Amino acid sequence: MSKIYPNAAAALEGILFDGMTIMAGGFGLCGIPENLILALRGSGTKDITAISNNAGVDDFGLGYLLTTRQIKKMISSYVGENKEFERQYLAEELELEFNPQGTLAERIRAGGAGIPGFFTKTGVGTIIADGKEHKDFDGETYILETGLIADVSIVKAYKADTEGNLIYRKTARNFNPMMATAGKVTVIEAEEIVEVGTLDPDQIHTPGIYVQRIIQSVNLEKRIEQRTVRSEG
Amino acid sequence: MSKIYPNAAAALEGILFDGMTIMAGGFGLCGIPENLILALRGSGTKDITAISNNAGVDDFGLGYLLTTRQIKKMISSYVGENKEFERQYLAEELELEFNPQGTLAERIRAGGAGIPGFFTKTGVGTIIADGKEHKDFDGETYILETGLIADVSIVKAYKADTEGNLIYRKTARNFNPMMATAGKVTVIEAEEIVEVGTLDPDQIHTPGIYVQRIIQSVNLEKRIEQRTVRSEG
Amino acid sequence: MAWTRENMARRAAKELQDGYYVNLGIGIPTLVANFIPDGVSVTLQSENGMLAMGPFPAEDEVDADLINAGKQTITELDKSSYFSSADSFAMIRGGHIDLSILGAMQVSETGDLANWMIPGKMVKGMGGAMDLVAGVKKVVVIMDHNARDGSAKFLKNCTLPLTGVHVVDLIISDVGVFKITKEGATLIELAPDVTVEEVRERTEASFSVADNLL
Amino acid sequence: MAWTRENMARRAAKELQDGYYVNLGIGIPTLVANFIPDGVSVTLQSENGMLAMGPFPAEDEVDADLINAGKQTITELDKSSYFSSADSFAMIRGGHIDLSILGAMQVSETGDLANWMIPGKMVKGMGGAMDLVAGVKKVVVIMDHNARDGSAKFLKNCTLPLTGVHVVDLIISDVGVFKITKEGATLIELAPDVTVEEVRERTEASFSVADNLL
Repeated sequence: MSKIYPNAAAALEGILFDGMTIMAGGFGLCGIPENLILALRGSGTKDITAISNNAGVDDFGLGYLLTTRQIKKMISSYVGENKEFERQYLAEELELEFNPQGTLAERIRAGGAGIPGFFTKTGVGTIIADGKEHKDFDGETYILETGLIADVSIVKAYKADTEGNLIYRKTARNFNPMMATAGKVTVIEAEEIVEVGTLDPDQIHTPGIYVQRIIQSVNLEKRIEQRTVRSEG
Repeated sequence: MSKIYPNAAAALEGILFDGMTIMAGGFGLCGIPENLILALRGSGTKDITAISNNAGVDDFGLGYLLTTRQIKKMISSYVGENKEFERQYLAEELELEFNPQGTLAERIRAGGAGIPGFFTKTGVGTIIADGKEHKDFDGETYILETGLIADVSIVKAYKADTEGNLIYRKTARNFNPMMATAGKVTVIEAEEIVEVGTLDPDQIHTPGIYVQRIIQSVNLEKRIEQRTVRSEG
Repeated sequence: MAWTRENMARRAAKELQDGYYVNLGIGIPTLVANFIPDGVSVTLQSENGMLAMGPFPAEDEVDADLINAGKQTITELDKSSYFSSADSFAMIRGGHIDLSILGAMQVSETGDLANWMIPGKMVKGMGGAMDLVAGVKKVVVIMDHNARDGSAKFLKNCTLPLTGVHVVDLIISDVGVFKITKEGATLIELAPDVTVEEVRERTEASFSVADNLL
Repeated sequence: MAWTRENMARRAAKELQDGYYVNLGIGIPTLVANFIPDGVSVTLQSENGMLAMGPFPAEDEVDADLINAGKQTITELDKSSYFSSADSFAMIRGGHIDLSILGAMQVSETGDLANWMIPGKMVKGMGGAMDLVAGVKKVVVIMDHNARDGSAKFLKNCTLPLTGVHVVDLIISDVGVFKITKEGATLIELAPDVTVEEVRERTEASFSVADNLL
């Protein structure tokens, strides 16, 4: 049973449906599954709940799916870079659930780990805590947050072997590893697909058990949002 | 501020006290901090609560500290290899708290991650659930387990750089990474101490922030409990 | 003629499907790895932090840093990966393992399992068993149908402390195979020359019998 | 003469101690890295999954896979490590970061912080700010003492949605430095030529004044 698919569209075939929940890896435009996002746009799947730390920019990343109005709801921690997002939200055309970034990361990790709920200090006393269970541990107050899972997770890796063992590169790791564990089906795009035995077993970031489908990334743009350089000399 | 100490006794100086809680890494006798356990025996510290998946064997590992009666209480998942343990326990000379192995691992991970409690299915309907809060999520019942931290964690690594970035080797990783995060002071013994820049930043298992003190392991026995080999030919 | 341990392991191996991720308990379950059907590729997980366990090592391959959950020396494969115990049980608890095969002291007719403790007698601990039965998608028990004193192990209710409630999906004992669902237990296979009547005599649990055995 | 942004960053840098692990927010806090005292070695954490951030890259070092939490391209150091966002916030939430320096829209006299949302106006999100103020051992705010319209930002109670309650330990504004403890807020330093009286006029919060400033 090979996990390798010929292209992004093929890798998403049979697992998409209107109203589904999709997790998409990346932080800003760093480490996003560019090919799979494009294929998702091409699929025309509608009413998506997208779980992603950010919402891309107007003309890249998840911004594509906002432009086409395929996203019904976003669960994110920060969407400040996307004007179309702001417009749709203020016009009440888009639902939005803000999660503190660490809470979002942990909710996804919990979902993949079979933990339906955990307590955190983050957000206590803020609007994030509204309606959530409060509980004291050792005299300090915490709120209950729940685990998140997705129908499909789309994840960007640096290297994948044919069993689905993954390695990420630098800060392109970000939300990708947890999302790989929290998808009922997890689809990977990798910059390089290698034979099993190529990667050091001590150095696998995501074991192959979490990975159902893999494609080779093509034509990656890897767009940079804030190109900052130091002045020489 | 160097994190490198000359030997195990020096690395434990000033951080031990009677009645303290200590986490010790390892699974069975695999990946245990041999040098630090010996130094702990040498320190004479008493009434220790030891959090460790296993309790060593009669004459090795944490078994040393049972023989000297330095341990008041164990929090473990399996202690079947240790006769002295069983004797002390049945004679009510030793307190024992059994945790399911995955619950124990997650409690330690939670402690290090600032999560005071999480819900799990593990143990529901068993004596493990007695007295614990039960809660339903999506029609299924879970129990609340709490995070664990230790006054000192003693951890065995394969390689450490001088900043405390760690790499573990094969299944000697086991409980060591979580315990490294859950000690108020975390002391490492490493088979090899290398200069910073030697380890690949993409391949660090435990970032140096979790590590306060490091020693070089000496005279490691690496005892094997079940030496199983396949018959040749 | 009741099944031998090897027969039971061989029968359990039929539960393996191509692509499965499987956790095998200590004892007879370990033998199942020897009977994986041709054309079926499974990946063995060891809860101490390894995916894709290989066979026992040759003498010169023995590595103290490479053991399974039974503390036995093993080897790695090309597709292997290592991870922490927290990550290992996240994998188990999160429902990512397809099948767990383990031993039992007692099983109830509703799938309750007792396999870790005899009060006042044994102080060993549950290890990862409670996590496995709570988290793994399908749980298969291999056990002798009766205890050494002849008493039933497949019971209306377990009398020993439980490992999990409603967790066992299949029992493979030396007399046959029982499937357990929400509707109850069903005897679905018999060992050669064993009769339904004999199974009833040696069993306390209520169970129905599959049509093909009547 | 009120402090400039650079003055404030320089003052904040005095809070850094040798061996500290520090998270710097976007904006003025980023400048603090330029004023780390001699002999003090600190390690900068970036919540998108990196420990030991290096400076901005040279032109030919720019790497799209290597950015900080402000989405700026950066570099790595010999001691750097990368990890997932879950591991990054485990580090933050678990109290392993010594110091966080960040900006604010409002701070209350009891240390409540508002820095993420203006209702009906801005839809950006809190990013990692709520996690940082809840988890980091010491939280330092750098902010202009007053808003552009002259209104006070150091208040009895914040009017904007909160980022955290009782979380700010120190405020460094262009007029001086306030320490906040359970006992209340204290003005502990003044910018050159700024008087206590002037600070009182520009502040809504109650605060006491350190003896050496009277």
